[in-house]
Amino acid sequence: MIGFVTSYIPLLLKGLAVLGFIALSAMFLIWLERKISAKIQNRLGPMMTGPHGAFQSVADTVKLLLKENIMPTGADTTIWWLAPFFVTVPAVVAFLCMPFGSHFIVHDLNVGILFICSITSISVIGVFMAGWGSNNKYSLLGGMRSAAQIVSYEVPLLLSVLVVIMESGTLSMQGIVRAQELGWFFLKPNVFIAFVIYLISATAETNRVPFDIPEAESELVAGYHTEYSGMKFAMFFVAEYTNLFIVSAVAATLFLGGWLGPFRPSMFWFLLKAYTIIAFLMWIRWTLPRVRMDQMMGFAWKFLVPVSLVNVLVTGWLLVVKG
Amino acid sequence: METAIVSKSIQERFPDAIVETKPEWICLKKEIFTPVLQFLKTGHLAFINLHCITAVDRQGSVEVVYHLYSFEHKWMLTIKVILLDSDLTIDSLTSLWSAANWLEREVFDLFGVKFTGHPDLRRILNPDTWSEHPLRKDFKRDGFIPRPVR
Amino acid sequence: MLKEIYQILIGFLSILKGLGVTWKNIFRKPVTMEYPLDKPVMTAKHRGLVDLIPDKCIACLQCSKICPTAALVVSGIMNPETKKRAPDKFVYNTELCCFCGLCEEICPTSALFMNKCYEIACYQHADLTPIDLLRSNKYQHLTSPRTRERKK
Amino acid sequence: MDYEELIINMGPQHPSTHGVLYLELKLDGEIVVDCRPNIGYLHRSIEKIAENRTFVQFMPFTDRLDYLASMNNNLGFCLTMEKLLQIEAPARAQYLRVIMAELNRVASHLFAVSTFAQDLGAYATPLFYALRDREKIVQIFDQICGQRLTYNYMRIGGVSADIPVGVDQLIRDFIIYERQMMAEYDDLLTNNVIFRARSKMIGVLSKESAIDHGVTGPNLRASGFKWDLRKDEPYLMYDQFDFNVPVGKNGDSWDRYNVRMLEIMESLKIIEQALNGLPEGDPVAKINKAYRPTGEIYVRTENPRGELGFYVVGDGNPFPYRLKIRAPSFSNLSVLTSLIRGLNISDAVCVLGSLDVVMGEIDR
Repeated sequence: MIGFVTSYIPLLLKGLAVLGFIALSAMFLIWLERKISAKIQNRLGPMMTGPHGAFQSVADTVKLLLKENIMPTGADTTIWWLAPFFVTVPAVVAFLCMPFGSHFIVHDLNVGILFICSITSISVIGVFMAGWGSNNKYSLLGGMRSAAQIVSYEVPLLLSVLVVIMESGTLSMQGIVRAQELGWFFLKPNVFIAFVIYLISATAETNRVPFDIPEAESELVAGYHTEYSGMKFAMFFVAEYTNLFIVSAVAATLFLGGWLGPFRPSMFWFLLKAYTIIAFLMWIRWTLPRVRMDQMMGFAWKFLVPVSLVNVLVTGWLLVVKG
Repeated sequence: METAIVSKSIQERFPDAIVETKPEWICLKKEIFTPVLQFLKTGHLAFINLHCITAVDRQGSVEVVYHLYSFEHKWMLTIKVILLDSDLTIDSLTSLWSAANWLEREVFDLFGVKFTGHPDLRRILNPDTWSEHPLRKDFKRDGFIPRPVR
Repeated sequence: MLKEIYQILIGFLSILKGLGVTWKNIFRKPVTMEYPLDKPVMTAKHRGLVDLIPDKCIACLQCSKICPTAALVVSGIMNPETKKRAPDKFVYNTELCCFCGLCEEICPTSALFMNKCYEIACYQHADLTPIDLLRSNKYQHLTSPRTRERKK
Repeated sequence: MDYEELIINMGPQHPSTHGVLYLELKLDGEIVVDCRPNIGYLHRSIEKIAENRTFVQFMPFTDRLDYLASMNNNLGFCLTMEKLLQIEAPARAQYLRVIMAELNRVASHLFAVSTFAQDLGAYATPLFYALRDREKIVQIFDQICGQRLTYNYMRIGGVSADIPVGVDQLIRDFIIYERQMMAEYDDLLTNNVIFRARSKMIGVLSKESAIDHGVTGPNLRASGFKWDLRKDEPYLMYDQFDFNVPVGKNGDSWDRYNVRMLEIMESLKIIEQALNGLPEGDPVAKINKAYRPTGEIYVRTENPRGELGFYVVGDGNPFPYRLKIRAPSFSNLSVLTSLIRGLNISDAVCVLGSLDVVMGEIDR
């Protein structure tokens, strides 16, 4: 009995540490996004709350906590109430096998990358529940659009991940990172193409410009989370930024050699790479216009999927020839 | 390009259509009004652009004013039709120019002139349930800011 | 098939150029200012609230006649000793005023001018309407001084 | 399988209806089956107010028509009254009017172009860049006439104030600065592949249908019809400046956007020439309350959104007997229904943004 309990204590502590990290990183990302967009648009961004608006995110969360939870009349109560959990829980659980450092990992599953990709695709059910449950035309349209989008961009995402798995030979995240000790994967041309495809489909997965059709302000006002307020809206918000972190962390691990770096504190390198990719995605968000629904689908099926299939073929052929 | 030339060419085609010709505008009879405008649009004068339709309430009759423009001759023609207060109806021009659709709805909304043959004649600016026509001279509201004191 | 590939390459190039523009803007100085701490100073000709120099006014009622929205209510009496007309009532209604500047232009003795105050919001409706320009504390609802130099 | 169409109320408060416009969209899935625009939410009956104001008092109301281009509205009303009263403004005043009108055209087009980009999803960045440039123009206007949006600058027979000393240098610096910025907008928007994909061949307006609906201004020129009042019926010394009129090829949303971008460059040219040729003299016109015109007049000017017409009927009183304002956006909007039938909802927003309508002058 003691053995059973003691083996869980470290896992519990690591879990709490990860939860703390998620909350902190979500708040930091919200602040970072506002600062980057301010910089790009020659603005100051939040300045009032603390030096350079440092506590802006804290103020936001407190505001959202105090906001009243309004339930739209005629809403499908259980579905509407459950939707935020279906979106947030997968985002948190995906941190189970995220390689923060050589020893900083909650539990190194040997099917690490497969676990992360499958867990993060559960959130589409939550988005669809939110769309349907809110009994509002705009949310319904938003929900349907995002379901189609996430499903159709799952395929190129997985194909580009497949290329990395073929190169590294293992599914476990630590294994992939250790396989890149000779040279980071994205230096190889065919894996670089997979990296570009991964980034494009990652922006689509996290509903960010140029694929933010579900919450297109100019058409559907606010898409699927129109009817949410207070803490429920905060959960959607945190889930969105946590998804963004997961996607860039996986990109950093798969293509930029995770926590590999010249000097010791391996966690520093992992966070540095993850946050540079996040900054790049934010930079894209404040530059490009939005793609239309059918163009987005066409781009996924007619361009991304064939190119990634060919890429998998070429990688396979290269591996066989080089042996 | 003068009003006289236009009124002469109308005179040849429709002898009794013109009521009065002034250097600025031509006043037409209400009865044979659409054929004349049909001729103005499709004829050699080529008034293909209906620039504006408006109305002036002359306290007893309403003058419906049409401004037509011809790109070829680069000239603006003003056509007037006098409608007595008793029957404020005139043929609609939506068959000739689709610009007339909204312009006529506005004149109906503000003056109460009914355009026969208009596909969708209802108020455009004011709520449909309102019965009065604001731009008539007899439309008075006490809360309205009176004329500035002399 | 080649044309497709060419189109997509051009597309990526144009996206990179767009990113280049935003990259250039990252290093430009911000143009916004932190309003409550750092108030802008209005230009010399700015048309703010209507203001009055009471002794210069000869109550000729020109301003109240020209005002398009009848925002100025003025009445004057002939002062027997000084043989000059003086205003005994000069009420300014900020709610109706459209800041067109016609009164300032038409005032023969330039007693009436538009000051540089742009913070005219207030909490009660009564503060806005009957502002008596003859008294000294004309705009009682204005907390901040009417013009303030830039902080930095 | 019978299906019941989804009716979506877009407006009157909606992020992309450019003001209080209420579109009743009948949707089949995402495709717009029918659209009924309802206007009138901003109807202040300016024409009834005009019958109670003298001509000088009516000038501030013209600012409130197309509130993004108040100088051009002032100009339209001034020219109408001067023609009715046979008054000739001094040369310097006419040059000043050209400079102000063209500066306001640049500011208005900057606004139109960036809100169009915002409707296509380029969230806020092009809008903030355009507002940053427009702020420079607005500050120039603030120095000249004292207000930032409703200028009430022009008077019948001249202008209300001469240009202060340092301001023409400010305008010249702005022109140089704006030309660099326009090159950046081209990289950011015009040549962007997603921007083109979203607006090419969307809401194609043919030349005949445009003329038939009374569409004027950049929307008409984008449909391939070379017609600009400043060029074809020159008023106010526009014939002394050389500038060309940009024309679009196939009348789609991208062409309407591109025509406005090219027009900004042309207006900058006009401002430069007008500034160089600014004659001496006193442009200021005193307020004259004794105008009692008789007769009627209809004068049109080229506004950033189309041809603004003033029809004034005077009967010897200091107040107009009837004053009709022919708003360009009114006819431009009437084309919307025929353009967006069959498009999906995000293209309907794109077409509405490309028509660039302002509710102030539609509802009057």
